[in-house]
Amino acid sequence: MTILFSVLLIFAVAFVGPMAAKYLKNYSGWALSLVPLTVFLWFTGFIPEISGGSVINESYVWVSYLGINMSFYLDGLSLMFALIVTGVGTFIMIYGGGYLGSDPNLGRFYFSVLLFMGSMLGVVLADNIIALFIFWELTSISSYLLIGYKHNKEDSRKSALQALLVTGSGGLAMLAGFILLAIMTGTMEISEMFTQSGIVSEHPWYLGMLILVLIGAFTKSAQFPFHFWLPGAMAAPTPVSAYLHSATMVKAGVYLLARLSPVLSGTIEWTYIVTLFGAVTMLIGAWLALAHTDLKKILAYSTVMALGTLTMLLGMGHEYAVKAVAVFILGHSLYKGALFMVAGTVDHEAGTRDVRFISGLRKTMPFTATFGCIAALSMAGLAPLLGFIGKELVYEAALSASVFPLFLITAAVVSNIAVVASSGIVAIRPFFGEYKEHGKQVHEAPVSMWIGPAFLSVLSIVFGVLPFLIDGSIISKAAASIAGTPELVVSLSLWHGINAALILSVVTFASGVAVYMVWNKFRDSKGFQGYDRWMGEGPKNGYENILAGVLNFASVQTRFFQNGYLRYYLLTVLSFFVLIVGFTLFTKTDVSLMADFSDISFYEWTIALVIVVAAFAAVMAGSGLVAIAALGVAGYSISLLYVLFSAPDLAITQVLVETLTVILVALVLIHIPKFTATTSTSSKVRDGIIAGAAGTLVTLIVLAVLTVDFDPFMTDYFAENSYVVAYGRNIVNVILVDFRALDTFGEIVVIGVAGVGVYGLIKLGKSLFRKEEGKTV
Amino acid sequence: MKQLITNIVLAVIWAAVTGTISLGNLVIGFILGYIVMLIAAPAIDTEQYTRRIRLGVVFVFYFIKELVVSSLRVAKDVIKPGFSMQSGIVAIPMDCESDLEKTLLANFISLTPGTLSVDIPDGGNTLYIHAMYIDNGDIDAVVKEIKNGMERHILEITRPDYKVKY
Amino acid sequence: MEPLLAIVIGILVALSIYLILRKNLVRIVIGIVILSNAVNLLIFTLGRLDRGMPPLIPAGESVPVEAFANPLPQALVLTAIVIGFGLFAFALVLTYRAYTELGSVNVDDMRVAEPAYKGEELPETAITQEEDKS
Amino acid sequence: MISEIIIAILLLSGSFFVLVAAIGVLRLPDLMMKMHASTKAGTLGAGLILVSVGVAFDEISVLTRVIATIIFLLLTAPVAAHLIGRAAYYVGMDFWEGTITDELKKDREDTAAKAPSAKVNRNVSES
Amino acid sequence: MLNGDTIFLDTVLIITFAALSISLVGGVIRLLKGPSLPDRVVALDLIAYIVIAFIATYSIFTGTSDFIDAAIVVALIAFLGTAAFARYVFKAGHESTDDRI
Amino acid sequence: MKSVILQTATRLLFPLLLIFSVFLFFRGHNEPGGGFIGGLVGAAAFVLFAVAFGTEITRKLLRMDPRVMVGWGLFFALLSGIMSMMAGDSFFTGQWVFPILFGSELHVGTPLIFDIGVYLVVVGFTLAVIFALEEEDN
Amino acid sequence: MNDLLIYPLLIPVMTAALALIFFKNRDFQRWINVIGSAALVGASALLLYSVNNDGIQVLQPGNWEAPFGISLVADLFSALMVMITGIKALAVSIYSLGDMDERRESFGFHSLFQILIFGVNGAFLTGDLFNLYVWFEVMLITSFVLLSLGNDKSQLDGAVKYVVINLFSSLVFLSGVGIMYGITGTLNLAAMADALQDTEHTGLVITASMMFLVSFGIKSAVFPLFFWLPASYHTPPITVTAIFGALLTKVGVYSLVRMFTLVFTQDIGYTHTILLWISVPTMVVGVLGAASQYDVRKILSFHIVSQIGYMIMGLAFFTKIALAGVIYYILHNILAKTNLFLVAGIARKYVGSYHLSKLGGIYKAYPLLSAMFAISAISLAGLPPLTGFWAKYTVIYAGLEIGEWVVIGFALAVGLMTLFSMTKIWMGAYWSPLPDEAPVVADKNYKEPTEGQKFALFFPVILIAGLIVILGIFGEPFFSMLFDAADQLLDPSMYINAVLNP
Ligand code: NA
Ligand code: NA
Repeated sequence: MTILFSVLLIFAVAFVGPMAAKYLKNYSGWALSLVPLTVFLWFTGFIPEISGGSVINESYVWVSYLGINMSFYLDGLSLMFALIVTGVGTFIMIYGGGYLGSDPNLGRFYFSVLLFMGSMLGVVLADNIIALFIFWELTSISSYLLIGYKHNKEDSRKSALQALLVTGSGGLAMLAGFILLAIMTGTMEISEMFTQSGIVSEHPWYLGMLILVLIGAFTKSAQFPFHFWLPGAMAAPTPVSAYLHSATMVKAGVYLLARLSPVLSGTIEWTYIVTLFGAVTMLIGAWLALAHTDLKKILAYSTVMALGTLTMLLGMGHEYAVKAVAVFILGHSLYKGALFMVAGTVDHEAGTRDVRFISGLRKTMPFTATFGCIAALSMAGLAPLLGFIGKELVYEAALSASVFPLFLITAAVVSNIAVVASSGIVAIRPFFGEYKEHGKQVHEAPVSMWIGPAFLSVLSIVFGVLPFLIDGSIISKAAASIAGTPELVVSLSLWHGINAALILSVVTFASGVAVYMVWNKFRDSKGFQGYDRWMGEGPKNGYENILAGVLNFASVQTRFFQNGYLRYYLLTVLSFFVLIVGFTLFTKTDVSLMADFSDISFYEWTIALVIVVAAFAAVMAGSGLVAIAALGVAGYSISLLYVLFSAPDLAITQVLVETLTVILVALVLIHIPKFTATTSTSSKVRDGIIAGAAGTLVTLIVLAVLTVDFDPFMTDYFAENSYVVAYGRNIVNVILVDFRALDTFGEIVVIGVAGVGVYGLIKLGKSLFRKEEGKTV
Repeated sequence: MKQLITNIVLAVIWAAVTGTISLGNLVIGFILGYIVMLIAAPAIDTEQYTRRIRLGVVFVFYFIKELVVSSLRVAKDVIKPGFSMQSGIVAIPMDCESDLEKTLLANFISLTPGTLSVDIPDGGNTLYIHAMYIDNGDIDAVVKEIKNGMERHILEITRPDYKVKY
Repeated sequence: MEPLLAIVIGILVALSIYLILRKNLVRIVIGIVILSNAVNLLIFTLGRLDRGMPPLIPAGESVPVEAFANPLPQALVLTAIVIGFGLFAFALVLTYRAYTELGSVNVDDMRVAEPAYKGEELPETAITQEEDKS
Repeated sequence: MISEIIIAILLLSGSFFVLVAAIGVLRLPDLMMKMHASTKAGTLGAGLILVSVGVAFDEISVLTRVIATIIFLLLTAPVAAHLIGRAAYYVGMDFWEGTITDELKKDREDTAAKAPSAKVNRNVSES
Repeated sequence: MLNGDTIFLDTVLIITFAALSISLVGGVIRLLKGPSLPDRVVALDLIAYIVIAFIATYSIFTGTSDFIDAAIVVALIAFLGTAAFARYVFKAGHESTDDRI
Repeated sequence: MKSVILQTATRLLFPLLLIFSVFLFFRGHNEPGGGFIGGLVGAAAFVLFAVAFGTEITRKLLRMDPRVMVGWGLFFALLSGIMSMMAGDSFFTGQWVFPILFGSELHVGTPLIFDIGVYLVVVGFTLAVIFALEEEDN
Repeated sequence: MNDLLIYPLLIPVMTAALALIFFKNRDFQRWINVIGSAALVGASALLLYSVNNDGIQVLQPGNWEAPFGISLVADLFSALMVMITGIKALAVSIYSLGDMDERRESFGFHSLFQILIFGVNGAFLTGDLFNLYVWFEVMLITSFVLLSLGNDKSQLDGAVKYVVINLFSSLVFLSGVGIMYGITGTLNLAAMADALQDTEHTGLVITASMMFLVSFGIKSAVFPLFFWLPASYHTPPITVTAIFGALLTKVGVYSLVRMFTLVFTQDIGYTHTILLWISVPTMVVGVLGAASQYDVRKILSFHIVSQIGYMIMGLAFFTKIALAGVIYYILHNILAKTNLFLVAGIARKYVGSYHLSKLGGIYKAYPLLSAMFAISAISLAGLPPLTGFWAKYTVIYAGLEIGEWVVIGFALAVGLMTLFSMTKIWMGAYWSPLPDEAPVVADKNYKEPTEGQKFALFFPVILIAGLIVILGIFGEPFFSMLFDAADQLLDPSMYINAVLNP
């Protein structure tokens, strides 16, 4: 197996998913889980190698002309993520099979979720920055399908669109950033960029590129002010949320920051922007969680808080921070994955996710309750769980922050207080207390729905109690990858002695419990709802207003440009013609009116005059027939002109065509009554100005071209070959049927089609033809 | 037989317009004439061709005389200021019977200055002409002049046994 | 002569464009005919003009013995005239059909393919169609 | 030289008649009168000039083509005049004050009195 | 610039061109003045004859007979246009008799 | 618009126009004329006939749907090119034979076939348009 | 001499001529249309193969040497365009078997279709400016007829706008041809380019170039010349819209690219800046137009405009990668746009409307169709890894490389809006439940398409979707051609030598 194969395998299985759902029914989840499991196990095989300090490169030329390879880079960071993606993914498949077991669209769920899994795996493994982007966008597409899974509901469709547009816009910005980065570094391989961080940070494009990349990361990882899409995405079925919003998609942004940290970080810009956005997101997310009673909303906002924390840590970038990132990512994936699944199970069994209406479920749902509580404890950061270690590291990192240390510490503590309260709300509220009767009889969920939480929450304990299992093997290497150093010693332990971090933890827990106690009271308070409106709904309303504004502008401008009136279209086209040709003529050439009229005989003047006057008569004519009579005169005069200037064939053709024109117009106008439209004088003047300008331009251009020393060099060739080779004395005709026969062929095709077309236009209309005799308009 | 003559006439016309009177060209003209007759067969009454040729030869001098003389009169009236003539639409009862005769009459009347064929309603036997000069308001004189002049000349050619009725 | 024709061409262009901006579709089509004549003259003129020497090789010769006018623009214009005529014939019949089916030759009234926008008021004469019929 | 004189006479007389036709079309008081001028004088004028071409070139190919042109003119000009005159007449063309008779109108009124249903043309009403 | 054979013929040709030019202008004036469509058609008809005459004169003037073909075509074809107009007038009725520019 | 005068004149003019169109067509290679001009004059003959006698009889005279005529015209024009290719030359390269007819050498070549195609298309086009419009009149 | 160049012209027009000659036989017409298109694909493939291996191919019909005769020239750009045209022709001709109605067929639909292809290929292959005009007119008249054939009210209304504006465009083009001839004395593009390399009349040439810009700008529907397109493209039957929708404007773009790489390169600072200025509002106005529509065909029509903006933008950048991107963009857009129209047509067959408010439930009921839409829409929206992504990526890369920040900013924003419009269709027609007043539900006479019809409708759609996926994922050989094509465009001497010094 290769890395590419592992990714492709998952994609391939995605296409088998619907069949699995159809034929394996209730076992389909279990069966399909074997795929991520296999990949997971395969990746665990790399642990010794990676922890031994080596990295694995795998590269296939994809589009060499664009410098795009399908290349993979496996180091501590990507390995950790690959394990999370496939590991959590395994349980999601099982859980999903149980949760959506009777849904007729289960097959499409498998397809989308496996597509997503493969994409996510690709994101975390890709070395080529464009390959990474491609996987990144695939996660957007597949998550769109997943969030919109219940597509009959308008809410689902809206949420899916919202997520797609927010992450999609970020993705596009990021693409620009990536391209700039690639141009700056001269490579598209991230692993080759590591050595160029100096060049990058001193490059004049640095800030622009950084902002573009950050927009991509921030939108994906739901950083303020883009955080609103994440709670919205809870419209997705729970297995989706559990996967996307705990372990995978939202972490993609964090992953990206971590991945590129060696290249981009270390500058003032990075530190300020990333740290601050992270910290603000952390604060806002944590406290927004308390404004809601929907289990999934609470978990979503606490996820926002976690993502903010991670971003903040990546902004700090120092050793503690980096360690904290690695641990926190793992810890969060474990407990949040479990908690989402638990929330889903509760919803599935109890029929509601509103914590106000559910309590005391521990008796009927003992497994679910147990694992949910363990996960919640980890989230609350209580020892001896992995969450505790993570939180301690966060505090340590904040304490040693180089910028705004005080603010960051405060923010971290305040956020974690809210998280402690939230943990209580999601774990204690539903399972403890009195059992509330509601319509539905509550049972324990089937094994497929609690095995995932079981594994994940137990792992939270295992890794918390025995951190050495992960620190040397994965965490330290992941942290080293983020720091951009080959080696970073991380020794994780539950007990660091009584230090500042521990004291803060105690304060946090105590305050958190207090907040939990008074939650019922302040949750619905005016102030707190106002906070929710400002911080939670505000950006969402902003998004909706922008969207509505754009759409409104779209229809206003469309109505303006595409207004349905041919005359307006023509006016625009002609004005553009006059402006652009005129501007070019006057700026690019020396316009001169040098003209020699001395060789013109009186009858030539007369003919010219007649042409102009007749055309003028055609313009002034009240009816089409009079216009055509005038046009006939102009046409005959033009043919006279052709005679005067040695073109008998042209003269004949002109006469024939002119005459047939008259016949056609007469035949047609017999049926069309005279129509005189009233036009305002101002529009006549306007049209006249445009017309006059166009005419003047054409005259000036022709005069200018006439000053060019013309070399009719082709003429001799035609003369020499016309009779000798082509046996024709009429050179014009020989050009028509021989030298340029292809033109003539095109010409007869044109008139042939015109004939067929006119015939069809008239005859085919007959069946629809409903002309009332004497009808007037 | 008449078809053959027609065909030969067409061949001669061909040679005339092409301007090369050679045996080869006449043969080509004959072949082409044949094809044209094939195409045009339903359309044309080929009987009339021989007469048309004779008409062309005999009639020409009479016509040119008429044309020049009356043209000069029109010229005079057009150039001198004011108009003193009397005009109007006059009915001419025709002795012409075939469409060709009628048409020839009508056309030559039109070509002769001072008179202009307006219509032969329903292809009947009355030709209405617009006469520019009805001298002294004498309509019958106009009719007589036509019948004795143009119609007589035409019918003499088209019918050897023709006698003037007026 | 060429400069005079340059002016003639310019005037024809101006007149045709004025016509193209009218409401009556018949006049628009006539404007296109005039424009097409102007463009033909333009090509003819820009190939430079010569009087009285058509590009014909005299009988008995194999190449022209005297100077002759530039034949290429003539061939081009001939092609353009024919093409223009084909297009004109179609445009004219389209005008006719538009009239018989839509009942008007006023282009301002033709709002079937692009019906009124929300809140837009069309003139009473406008021809519209119930939405999404086809 | 003689041929030159003949050519000159033909040209001058031809252009004279063309000019007469033009002045006639300009000056004469009603449509029928204008048509008298244009059809006859036009045919005659153009014909004379065409003959001068035949004389000038003195080639059989030119001569035959000139004759062909004249024949075509003679064939088509009266037909054209007839068509336009007839149409104009039936749609109610005004006559000038020197018109003293309209026998066609009289005859048609007589026929119409016998069979009142006949109506010649359809009037397309104006918008 | 004239290339007739002699000064005599050149003069005659100039006079001819002058007469034809004036006639052409006359025709155009009638075209403009109308007042009826048939009046304009007569003007068009006249102009066709003038064009024939012009082409013929120009042939003599340039000594090139190749233009005569154009004259033949005008002679043969122009009346078709008139016929079409006549037909229109016939159908359109009295309206066409007052068709001012 | 029935008119004895027009109809009778048409009987005379129709064959004249046709032969003249053939004349213009053949002459085109050496003098003014050619497939297009010849075709238009030929079409004019039928147009005149249709104006004088109506389309029904004119269609019978033509014996072919104008659109099919367009098809054949295109076919002939293409054929001239294909013949060049079969002769091993580039498309549309003139292929000539020089038969001697009544002592004069004729030049017969693929451009002539091409021009026949042009002629047919022009006639087909004009008549398709005129017939359709004329028939709309009834 | 290279006969391969003639077949892409000969095959369609011969097919058309036969279809006309036997126009009374409907089955013959239908099948010869498909057979002709299939043969065209083969001929195009041979041509592309030959150009890719042996370089620029030139044919002088009539054997008259350049610049005296007309040159047919196939460089890689041309050959690729001819190839894609063939593929599209085959797809649409098969589709038409399931969609086109008998009335339109009996009035020449199949021959018109082939003639349109003939015209398009002619425009791609000609090396002569006047000849290009002729090809444009062939396309124009054919598109006029196809657009109006059927005489539906809205068709006629749309056709009026289409015809008038496009006729004006043609005449501007023709004037430009006259002017270029008047300056250089030749019509052969290679000879013209050669003559203009050291011209003293740069200003005049640039002025003429603006006329071509206007003319081709109208044909390719750029701002502010695009109005005819959204005014008309939604009116004819969907098969016709599909033929037009992707192909015709691209001929305009092709011509712009050809002229502004081969002939008008005297003052790139001026001409290509103007192109750039045009491209941005084209992208923006087009995509906003799409955002404001609810008829699928109108949405797609406005998107044509928007996508043209990207192509013009790439041309304006005028670097190798940009031109490669432009070509990719054109090819991609032809595939994706064609398929979207075809899919919309199938959806209408099933659900009965093009309007989002009357559509719905397709995702649930017709998964295959949904997948086909999704592939095409994702591609059009420029999401990876399908063709649209590479097209957009390449052009954007080119822009960033030369530091056109603002323009690229707009391009990216427009990309987002494109995505939005595609989701709008997806949500309105596929995800949303079928509304009660859906036409087919209401129509008691509704008949499911027969199996044969279904095959004719789906086969081309699957074929094109397959191409979109394959070209997207296995792009390497394709890009090799694109970059060679861009090389040929950037170095006109290759073209000039191939034509003038064979
Ligand atoms: Na298009
Ligand atoms: Na809908």
